[in-house]
Amino acid sequence: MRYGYFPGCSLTSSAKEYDISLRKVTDKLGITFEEINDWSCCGATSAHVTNHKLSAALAMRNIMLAGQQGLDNIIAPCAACYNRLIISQNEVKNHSGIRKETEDLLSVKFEKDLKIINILELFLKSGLNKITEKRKRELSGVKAACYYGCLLVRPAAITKFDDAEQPESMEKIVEATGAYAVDWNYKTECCGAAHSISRRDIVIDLSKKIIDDAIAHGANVLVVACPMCHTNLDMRQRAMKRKYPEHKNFPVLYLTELIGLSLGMDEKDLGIDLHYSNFKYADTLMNNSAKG
Amino acid sequence: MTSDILKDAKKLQTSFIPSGNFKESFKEKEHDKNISIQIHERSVEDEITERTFQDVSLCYQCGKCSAGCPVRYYMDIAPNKVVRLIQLGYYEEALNSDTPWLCAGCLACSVRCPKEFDLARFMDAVREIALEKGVEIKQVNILKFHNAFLDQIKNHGRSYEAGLVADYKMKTLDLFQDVDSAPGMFLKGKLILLPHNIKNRKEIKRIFKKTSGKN
Amino acid sequence: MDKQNWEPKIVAFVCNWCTYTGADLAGTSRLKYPANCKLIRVMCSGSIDPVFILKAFERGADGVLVSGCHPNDCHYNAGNFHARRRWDFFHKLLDFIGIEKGRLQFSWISASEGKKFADVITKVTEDIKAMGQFTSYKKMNSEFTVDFPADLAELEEPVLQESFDKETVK
Amino acid sequence: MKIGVFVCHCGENISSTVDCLRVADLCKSYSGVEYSVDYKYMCSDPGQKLIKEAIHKYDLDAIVVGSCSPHMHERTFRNAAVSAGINPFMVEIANLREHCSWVHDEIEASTRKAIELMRMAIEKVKRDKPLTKINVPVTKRVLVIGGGIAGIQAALDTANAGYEVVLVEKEPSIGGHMSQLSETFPTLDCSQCILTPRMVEVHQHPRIKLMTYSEVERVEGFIGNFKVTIRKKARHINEENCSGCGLCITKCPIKKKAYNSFEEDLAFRPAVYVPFPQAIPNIPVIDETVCTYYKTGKCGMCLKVCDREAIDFGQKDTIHVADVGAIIVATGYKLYNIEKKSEDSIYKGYGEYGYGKYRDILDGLQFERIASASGPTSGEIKRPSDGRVPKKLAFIQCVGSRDDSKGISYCSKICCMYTAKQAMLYRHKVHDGEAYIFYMDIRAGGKMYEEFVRRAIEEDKVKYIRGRVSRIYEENGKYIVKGEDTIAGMPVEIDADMVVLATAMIPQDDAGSLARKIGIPYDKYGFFNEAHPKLRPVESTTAGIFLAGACQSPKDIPESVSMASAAASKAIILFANDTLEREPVVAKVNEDICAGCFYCMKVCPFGAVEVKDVKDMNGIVYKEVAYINQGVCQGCGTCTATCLSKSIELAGFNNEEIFAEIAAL
Ligand SMILES: Cc1cc2nc3c(=O)[nH]c(=O)nc-3n(C[C@H](O)[C@H](O)[C@H](O)COP(=O)(O)OP(=O)(O)OC[C@H]3O[C@@H](n4cnc5c(N)ncnc54)[C@H](O)[C@@H]3O)c2cc1C
Ligand SMILES: Cc1cc2nc3c(=O)[nH]c(=O)nc-3n(C[C@H](O)[C@H](O)[C@H](O)COP(=O)(O)OP(=O)(O)OC[C@H]3O[C@@H](n4cnc5c(N)ncnc54)[C@H](O)[C@@H]3O)c2cc1C
Ligand code: SF4
Ligand code: SF4
Ligand code: SF4
Ligand code: SF4
Ligand code: SF4
Ligand code: SF4
Ligand code: SF4
Ligand code: SF4
Repeated sequence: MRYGYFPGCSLTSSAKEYDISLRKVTDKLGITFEEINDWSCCGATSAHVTNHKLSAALAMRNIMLAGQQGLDNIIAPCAACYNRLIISQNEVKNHSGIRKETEDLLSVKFEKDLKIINILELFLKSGLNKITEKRKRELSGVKAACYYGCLLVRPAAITKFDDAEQPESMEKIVEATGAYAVDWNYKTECCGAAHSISRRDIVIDLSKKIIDDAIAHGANVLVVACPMCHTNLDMRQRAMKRKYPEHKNFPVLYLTELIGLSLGMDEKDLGIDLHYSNFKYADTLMNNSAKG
Repeated sequence: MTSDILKDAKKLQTSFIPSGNFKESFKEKEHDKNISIQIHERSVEDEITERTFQDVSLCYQCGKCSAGCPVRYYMDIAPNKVVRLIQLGYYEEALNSDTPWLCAGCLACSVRCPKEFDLARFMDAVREIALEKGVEIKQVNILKFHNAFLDQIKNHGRSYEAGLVADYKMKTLDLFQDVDSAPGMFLKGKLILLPHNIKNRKEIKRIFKKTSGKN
Repeated sequence: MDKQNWEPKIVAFVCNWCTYTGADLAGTSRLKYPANCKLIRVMCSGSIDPVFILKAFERGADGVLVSGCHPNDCHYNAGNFHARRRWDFFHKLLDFIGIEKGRLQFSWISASEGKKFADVITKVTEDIKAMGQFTSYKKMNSEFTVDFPADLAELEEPVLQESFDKETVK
Repeated sequence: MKIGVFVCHCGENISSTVDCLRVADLCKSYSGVEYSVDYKYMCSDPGQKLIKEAIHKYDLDAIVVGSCSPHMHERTFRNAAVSAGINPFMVEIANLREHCSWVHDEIEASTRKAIELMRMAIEKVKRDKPLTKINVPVTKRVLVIGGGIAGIQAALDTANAGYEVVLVEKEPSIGGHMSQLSETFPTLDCSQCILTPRMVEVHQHPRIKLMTYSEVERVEGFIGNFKVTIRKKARHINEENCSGCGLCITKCPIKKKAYNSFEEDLAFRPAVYVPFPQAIPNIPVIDETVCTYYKTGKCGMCLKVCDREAIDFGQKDTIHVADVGAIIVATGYKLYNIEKKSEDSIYKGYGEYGYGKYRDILDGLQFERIASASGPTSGEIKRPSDGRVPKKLAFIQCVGSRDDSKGISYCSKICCMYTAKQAMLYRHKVHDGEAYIFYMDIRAGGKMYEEFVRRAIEEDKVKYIRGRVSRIYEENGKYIVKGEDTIAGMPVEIDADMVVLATAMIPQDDAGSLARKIGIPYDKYGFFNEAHPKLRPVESTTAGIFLAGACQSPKDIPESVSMASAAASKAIILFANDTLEREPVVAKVNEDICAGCFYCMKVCPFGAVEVKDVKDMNGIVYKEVAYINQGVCQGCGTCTATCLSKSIELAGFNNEEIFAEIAAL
């Protein structure tokens, strides 16, 4: 089984740290993958909200390339990419019209059936005990609110890996690192990523509610698995403060970064210093650990 | 207020009474010069069904979609009402609404709909049709953002924030909106200034060209 | 018999509870439809054996109609579903042995649908007329059918034709 | 064989478009036809006389009448034939009126068709065989399965008509769901108060044999002659000795290990218990799964305190057999559970409402218990989590109902009403409380029902909000209910103290397996199917098995009771004769050629096909063949068309007869 890697645009720029930490962590856990050659953008929200054919073609181009490269799986760490790829693939599978159209557009025939997997599936599959075994740092004081966002588990009929309303897979991973996962309400509420730039007002409100609920349920860190979520929840905190003066900065980590920390890696190595909010994550969390 | 109510009453009359057929009555409106959208033989409802593979009449207007929609508070009309307008043939009102543009595509509605109606997909189709019919989009920044984003992909194969933000700001002339993030990103080395061009940009261009044609 | 005067011969297998009664209603309502189709009454459309249809074709029918109760209305609850299922299969078989699908038609007519009965018979008759006489039945592979019991196989071709013709001449 | 042919003019109804004389003449030329005649009114007395005389005079074996539809006068002509000594099934009717003269105008074409129809009938009648009606004896005793209000009513009605009843209830007490209800719409009378007298009446009725804590294991036989096997589960209490003093219950040290299912898990019960104080019979049951004695062999506290020596730890299940002539199924319903039970269940559960993780989100029956004076809170409305009186209550209708994606597509029919009732009860009990009801439509079709709902709104100021709720979650001890008011077009959020879900009424878990055991069909949800949705709503499609109450579809009490009385009267009608006469149109297997594939068994809608052993001369079974129970077979013929080896014939419509009709064309 050869894993393909589709980083997606964000992981090459604004979410570099996600890419960095993912590579570091998987390396340590002995998971290997190959980047898809000459991959292009999945089309993201902008394509499917304005032009469905374009969206299907952009997504399928990458799946096709991976197939040609001899890969069996595609890991898409960005929840939005994951969602676009799996939905487009599903559509092509179920509607011969779209299939034909897209095949014609790309001048190929879709033959290989690649499995698109998200970051949670990757860790669940590769064995949580590996994380537990290789744990170096004590994270028992970490109270994580696992934030799935909207696109990771929906629609469950297509993603087929966790419950759409009360997902638990990220909690399982977080608990494998020795951290504690809190039960909270906004696991799957949308942060409005699609409007991150064009309607910042909306995004700030939505993200604020998410952070507040995490705090209300005793979390001391938000754990995310999507660059868009991270951008909104981390980078927008300054704007949030402007609108809601009582707001206090709150740490937001990528799941891979949390795993990396538990494996004893250095914050800088994991790229955590690239976060917008300047936290000494490891210290803060360790202090909390000390406090219990 | 009063006048609005009267307007609505009038609309009901033209829509319901003369033909008893919503699609027909919409065609009658063709002569109305105030209407900016083109009317095709095929009704908007049929087009949506064709594009989304689902019948609009499935929706029984329970409102569960709107109840759980994260951006509901910012919309001019509730998501379920957009479906209602299409069901009854008020295409103009539906296509002119902000709601489809504000929809963040989060799928909360689709996964909870008791009738298994994929409303997010429906919204995609409404937007597509509105664009194709040349409806004036009120959420202009949202559209401009999408266009800026797609331009990036069209030209480079991937998007990159610096170009995206620059392009978007050119398009919207809103130069100061993101000041609190862009410099920081730049300093942290995350806002890459040069685009990453993929090799096979020709193919991407071709895809864009071929899909840009109206249906 | 010259082609001009050719009238299609159509057999309809109908269930006792719905379609047969629907045909009765067409009668009481004095609706008119062509006289080409003769009904064979069975208790339930579920009991119609594909062999009956092959036999009908073998005996010179140009078309066959099968009609029973609407889904969920079957007097016996599920018979018509069985009929339906058998049909999907049988239609394929017909195709395979070279009988045009339109020669065999299927419909649901309830006891209160006299009008529908008349309409269906009219339509089927027209369809079959348009298809022309069905001559290829002889080619039918006998392995798909069972033999008529001996005395029936030898049953004379309908006497009525000749004698009737004779009488009209007279 | 000598056949007589009779062509009727029906006044001018037939003869105006069919040349009857010519038809009769031509028929004479067909082989086997001994006599052929036309006449103005065959069905009239002189017409029938004509037939009878011809039968005698020409010594006819069979007759064909060309007349109106067999649905009109088949019986008339059969009777005429019988009185002249011919078997009634040696009569065939050619439908010359409804199917010919009335629907065609051309004389030539109609006459031609009439001749063909006659010929088909003549060829068929040649192959007809004399058949005799089937007589089956009737056992005048009825089995009622399920002791809810429907089963109770059915049992009382049949017993009061003078027949014996065996009432089987799987729980330790009869009463069903009605015994759990607080007050009942639309009159708000106390459920227990009206139910208990009936339960007592059942208990004391000399003709009702009550078997609680029992289940039907097997049903064999057919209408009038069922043999049922019943398993009486061990109560571990000797029913004869027990006086119902309840001492064992009060002394049992196990107090909090078992949820009290009568209280919908809102309370606990001891290991030895009666479900509720008014239980009938008032005899406890020991729950082996929690009782200390069964775990450690110790305790035996109940044994010590019972001075009537009624405790019997060694008691075993017993098997009982009863012969009955009719069965009334009244097994009721259960409520949809918002917790996801399993991946492949058709009920997907409501994660967005918290999958039942919040203790103050209740279903309808739980609220009934909380509102009931005999319930865990003695009728005071309190939150299960902290016992506080909720000041804001949200009700959500149609949970699981009308939901293709998570529940079932149908409307549960009663929840609009019980929600209105519950909101009203709440407002009566908590005067400063607010009640909100999220609904999609109000279905209040019934006597005084709409008025009842309006009363909730107008007098009790219950707020109805039209729209389905999308999510419920907890925030600071309140439950945030996110909805949309689709009438106002505005989003709504209610911070409720307690939420009541009007969850769907669905069939009992074992409905499907029970149906298969007793041989009745059920729909895709598990509700038992009626024989005809309008005209035979209380009969199952299996002769002699009747349905009552919510096991057939969601129903309220008035409907369940009317259905029960109707089912009882169907059984009583059956018992009005000592034997049953049935049309002989039934299927029969030719055992010599049956291949034993049992496809017929799979398709028979009535479960009439059984397995029969064929033995050789030494009594050794050498093959299994299909055997059709003539008491059960309804004569649809589905099996005949299914049987690949053509081993089944339907009397009166056998292959030969139909081939003859085809060949005659
Ligand atoms: C919350 C709620 C409130 C309601 N309020 C009202 C109201 O106010 N007014 C009103 O008219 N109606 C009301 N109803 C409806 C009412 O409960 C039903 O109409 C009524 O109980 C149906 O009676 P039943 O006998 O058909 O079924 P049930 O009451 O369900 O009785 C069935 C019986 O059969 C037994 N049984 C099941 N399976 C077997 C088996 N295999 N073998 C032996 N026994 C078996 C069960 O143990 C049970 O005792 C309410 C329902 C609910 C859920
Ligand atoms: C428009 C419409 C459509 C409907 N469609 C459906 C449907 O699709 N499905 C369905 O299930 N139901 C339908 N119904 C309901 C259905 O008509 C009734 O449920 C049913 O007819 C009731 O039957 P009944 O015998 O109680 O009353 P009725 O049909 O009213 O019969 C009462 C009889 O009593 C006679 N009578 C009255 N007073 C006296 C007297 N003093 N002495 C002697 N005789 C008397 C009357 O002449 C009449 O013949 C429909 C009703 C309406 C109005
Ligand atoms: S949830 Fe579904 S059925 Fe309900 S209003 Fe929305 S789209 Fe329509
Ligand atoms: S997909 Fe759009 S309409 Fe649906 S809930 Fe999300 S934002 Fe609202
Ligand atoms: S078992 Fe004994 S103690 Fe218990 S109720 Fe019966 S008589 Fe009383
Ligand atoms: S033996 Fe069992 S039932 Fe009896 S008192 Fe002890 S625990 Fe209770
Ligand atoms: S009765 Fe009312 S609450 Fe119940 S399913 Fe029907 S409409 Fe919904
Ligand atoms: S009165 Fe008739 S139409 Fe109106 S709600 Fe009741 S049943 Fe429906
Ligand atoms: S289908 Fe025919 S061969 Fe098979 S078991 Fe039934 S009767 Fe026998
Ligand atoms: S005729 Fe119908 S009811 Fe009788 S055994 Fe055959 S399938 Fe069953």
